[in-house]
Amino acid sequence: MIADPRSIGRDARAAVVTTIAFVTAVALLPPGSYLALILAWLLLAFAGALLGIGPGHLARRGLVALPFVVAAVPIVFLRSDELLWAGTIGPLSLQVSGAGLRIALTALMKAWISVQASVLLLALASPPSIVTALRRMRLPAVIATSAGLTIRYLEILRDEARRMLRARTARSASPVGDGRERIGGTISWRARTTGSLVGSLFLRAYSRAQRVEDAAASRGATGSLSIGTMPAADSRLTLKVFGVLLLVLIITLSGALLPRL
Amino acid sequence: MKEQHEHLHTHPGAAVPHSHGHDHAHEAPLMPAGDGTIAISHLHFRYPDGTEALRGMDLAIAAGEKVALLGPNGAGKSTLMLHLNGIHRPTHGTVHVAGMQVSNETIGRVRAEVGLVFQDPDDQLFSPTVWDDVAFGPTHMGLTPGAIHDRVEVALAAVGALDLAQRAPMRLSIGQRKRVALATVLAMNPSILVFDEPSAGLDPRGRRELIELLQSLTQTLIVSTHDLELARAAFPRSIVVDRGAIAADGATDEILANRELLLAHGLA
Amino acid sequence: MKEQHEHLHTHPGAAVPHSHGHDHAHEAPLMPAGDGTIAISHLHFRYPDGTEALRGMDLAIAAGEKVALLGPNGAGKSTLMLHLNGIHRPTHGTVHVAGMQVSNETIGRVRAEVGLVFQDPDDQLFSPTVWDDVAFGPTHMGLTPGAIHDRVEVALAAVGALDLAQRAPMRLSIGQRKRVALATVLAMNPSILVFDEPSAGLDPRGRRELIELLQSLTQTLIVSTHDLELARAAFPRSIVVDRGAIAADGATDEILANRELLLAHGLA
Amino acid sequence: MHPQLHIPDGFLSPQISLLLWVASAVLLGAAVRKTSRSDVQLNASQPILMGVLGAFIFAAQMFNFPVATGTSGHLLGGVLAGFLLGPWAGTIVMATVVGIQALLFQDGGLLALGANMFNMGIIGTLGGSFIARGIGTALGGSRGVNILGAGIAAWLAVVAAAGFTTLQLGLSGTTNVAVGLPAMLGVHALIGIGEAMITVAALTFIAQTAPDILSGVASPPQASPARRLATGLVIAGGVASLASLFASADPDGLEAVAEQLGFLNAGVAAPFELFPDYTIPGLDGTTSTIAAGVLGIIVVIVLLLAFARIARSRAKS
Ligand SMILES: Nc1ncnc2c1ncn2[C@@H]1O[C@H](COP(=O)(O)OP(=O)(O)OP(=O)(O)O)[C@@H](O)[C@H]1O
Ligand SMILES: Nc1ncnc2c1ncn2[C@@H]1O[C@H](COP(=O)(O)OP(=O)(O)OP(=O)(O)O)[C@@H](O)[C@H]1O
Ligand SMILES: [Mg+2]
Ligand SMILES: [Mg+2]
Repeated sequence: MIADPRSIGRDARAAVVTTIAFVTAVALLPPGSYLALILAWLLLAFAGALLGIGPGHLARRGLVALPFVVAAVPIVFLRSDELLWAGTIGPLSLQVSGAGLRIALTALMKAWISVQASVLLLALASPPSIVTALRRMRLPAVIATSAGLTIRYLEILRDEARRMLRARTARSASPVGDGRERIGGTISWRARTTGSLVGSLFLRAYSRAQRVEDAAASRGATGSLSIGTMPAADSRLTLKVFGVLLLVLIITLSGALLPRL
Repeated sequence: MKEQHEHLHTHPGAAVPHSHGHDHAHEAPLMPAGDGTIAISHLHFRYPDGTEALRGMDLAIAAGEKVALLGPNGAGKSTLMLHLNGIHRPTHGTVHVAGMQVSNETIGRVRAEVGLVFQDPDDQLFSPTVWDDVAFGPTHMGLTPGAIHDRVEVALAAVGALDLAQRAPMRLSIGQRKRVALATVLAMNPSILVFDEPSAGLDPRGRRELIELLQSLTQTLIVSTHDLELARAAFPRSIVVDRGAIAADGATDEILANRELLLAHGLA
Repeated sequence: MKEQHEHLHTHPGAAVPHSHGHDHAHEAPLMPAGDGTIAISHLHFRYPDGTEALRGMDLAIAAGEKVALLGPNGAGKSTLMLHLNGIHRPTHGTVHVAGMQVSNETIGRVRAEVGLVFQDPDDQLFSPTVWDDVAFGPTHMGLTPGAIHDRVEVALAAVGALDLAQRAPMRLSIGQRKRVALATVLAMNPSILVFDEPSAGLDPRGRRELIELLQSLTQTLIVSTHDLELARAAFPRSIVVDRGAIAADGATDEILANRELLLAHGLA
Repeated sequence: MHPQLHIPDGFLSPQISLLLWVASAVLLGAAVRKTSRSDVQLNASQPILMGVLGAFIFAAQMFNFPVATGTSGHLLGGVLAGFLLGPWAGTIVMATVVGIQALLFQDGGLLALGANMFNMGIIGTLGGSFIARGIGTALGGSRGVNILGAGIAAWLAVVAAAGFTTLQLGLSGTTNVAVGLPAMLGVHALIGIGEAMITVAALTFIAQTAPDILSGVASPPQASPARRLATGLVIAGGVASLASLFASADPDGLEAVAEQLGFLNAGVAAPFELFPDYTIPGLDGTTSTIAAGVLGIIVVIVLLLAFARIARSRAKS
């Protein structure tokens, strides 16, 4: 026997709200709240463990935000308060500001923790159920439907793009023999090629959209299109909201009460 | 890959679903309601860009007939099929489906009678789960949730894909997606099934299983294909289309034996 | 539609272009320079997601041999083909092409030796005109405009598509697009041609013409296909691939006569 | 893609994040109203086309080409989406793409999503499209000229998105605007060339192979160039006032900026300056920075206008 359709996909509202609340609470912590941030991470790791995701895996996934550190590095050297160190390296005269260091480190930790929170959200709720949850939370139907279809066709179009790139690579050879002019062609030629790839992909996507439209029409869809069944409302939503409030309270209070460095 | 091959054997018949013991008190969801006939006369169609895709077609198909549409690339097969469902409308001529002339008034009922399966299953499967996708048609028909549930279940069982109900269509193999695409139209309980090139891209085993599935269906069946062996195996009648007109119409065996005809229309 | 069919007959041979009277003073653009051999040993390949697509393959193909790759969906045929061009690199084992081990140092020359034609011509044809598309490979190789012009012309003539030169690839029929896709690699003058499922989607006439074209090529030819009749018609040698390994390798007639083997590997 | 433009959570102050969420939501709401009034005639129904083209934008961002060592041409796609779908539908598509990047790929934060949608979806697409249309119409509105306008707008959109990103970070106190802005603008002036080249090439390709689709999709309702450019000015002005809103919303950030600017005066010379030290003499530090920003926007638009005039008189003679 098969499950009732209405039980397919859970009401993801609680998961979405929790994630946003958690991320916001973390963002509100003032610079230097390392202890509060560690506490927030422990809460997260605990939730991860409940979902069967190890803290190591989570921590690694969190590293995707790291490249952005470039944006926060200058502040370490460019603030003049709380001078920790000053000296010269080669031709550069550098100074390290304690306040700058604190801002950069806090931003990094927040980014690292927040990414892990969205990783957990994905473990809790499938992308389509997140879209449904957002629809329940008054996301306009146009956006919800187009987001749902974007998610649906994402992999298909990326796969088409990948195959096109592959075909381009396969013909990117170097010459055998003489009479060579400029290997790889000129920059504007390369740009034209890339633009053509993008253009071709657009035309393929466009005609696919038309076929999807036909397929939906032939099954009786008219005008507006609602895709996917709404899962049953979560009966314990209120309870969960209280849980979320508690979570936010813990993080915020710990930010205020725990010593900052 | 494994599963799909096994399932087709355990659930071979679309019209005789053997799971869930449907009795007569229950609506038998996959017994078509309409009369399953098709009548086309003087059908002309021109695409907006001026291409004359159909140039005067006359055609009558009886309920329950199984017809293969043969013909070279660009002959007009897909264009014809899109008329059966009212997606294209004749420039001249008329199309009658299940006794109704296709028009703005009848379009809703016509679409309930004709199940159109596209060549690329990804065009047809656009919902987050297989269940949602199969439920899409019945939902638009305004059925009650209970009836929708029954329809979906029986349709999925008919193609041997019940266990895929909660999967995302994008994670399925080609063979599985082809089967689910079929279920999406079976769930609408059509009296006429129209498939565009169902065998393209399948490996020899998948193709054999498709033939068995086609043989087991009881609805009126119109299938376009370049696969002459498929036509021979599952369709008693064949229609050769070329340049927007019907070039031949008769018993499949006779048509496939007529080498001259085949050569003239790019079929050999 | 019409044109394409006629051209193939008037320009049957890819290796013996008869247009433009190339003499010896002129570089003969479509006579391959490399030695056309392939040697693969202990080839293992794992996709980043962990799928073990190839699990120890050994294979030797002599210059000018014509080999069909058979096997069920997901066997690893396409994955193997992508190694011949260095798009995938072995997890273990080695691939030698035209006497060179595929590596970062040799990759440019390897790609000049191996012409890879993908299943879907739309992946391969991305330029605004057919001419531009065929010129892509030679341009990337840094040839002079004169040499590029010659290469393109001879390659298009070889597949009977000279008159399509200024058309947009997107606007061509499937059969025409398949031919142009082939020309795009012929223009690079490779000693080895690798085709992934060339017959999919072609009507019977297009398929027959493809077979004639394949028969007329003199380069080393490796073609994956689900079309056993195609294998029989154009390839003296066949290799059956299943689950990332070679299940059989021998004369095509013998392999296709072995019903047990075919059944075991989804080919019947 | 553009990792520098997808701000993760933690780098923006909550006030700035919230403000940009509100700004994005309001503008997206307007876009939804505009598109449901169907000001754009499309063959496929809006949500289906928008959804599939959203996936297209994702995939198109995978295409690159080497420009110089270490740099490659890449696509963000905002102006392209705006050109193909119309500014409003294009904005929804881009905002959706940015949202999905955050949710599914952790590319950019959730709280920072408002800012990311604003920078890439609204500045990049809505602003970019209006500028493209303004330039196109001003130059006579032929197809080639429209595409050229899209190219210029694509470059501007990337540079503007980078500028706004830096400004937001600066106002949040996590980066040093004086150093960061020139660096980000400099890098993205280069990256933007890739964006512009690909956008022009893609549109040219589509115009050549499928003129029917392009005319069905991308014929803007006729409006006077003056009105188009006025729209551009209004957007720029709106953006500038938003910037000052952030300023008043985050005095700490302001302080930080001021501090940095003071520091700048003390010795570090910015490698690239629109105004000396990014200040205007006679005004105090912060007000002067913002005023300089607004002035910068106006200068760019005036230059464009002049360029348009010259090009048009050339075309006539
Ligand atoms: N959207 C369209 N606009 C203009 N012409 C079209 C369109 N779709 C198809 N055509 C043209 O109409 C004719 C019939 O095309 P159709 O797709 O019906 O052929 P087909 O028999 O299905 O071919 P195939 O076997 O290749 O699928 C062809 O000449 C084709 O180029
Ligand atoms: N990009 C990828 N990432 C992970 N796994 C892949 C990828 N591409 C293919 N595979 C897997 O590798 C195996 C071999 O696939 P491959 O495409 O080589 O098969 P094939 O023999 O070409 O099949 P077909 O006849 O369907 O084209 C399959 O299990 C497939 O699912
Ligand atoms: Mg067709
Ligand atoms: Mg393959």
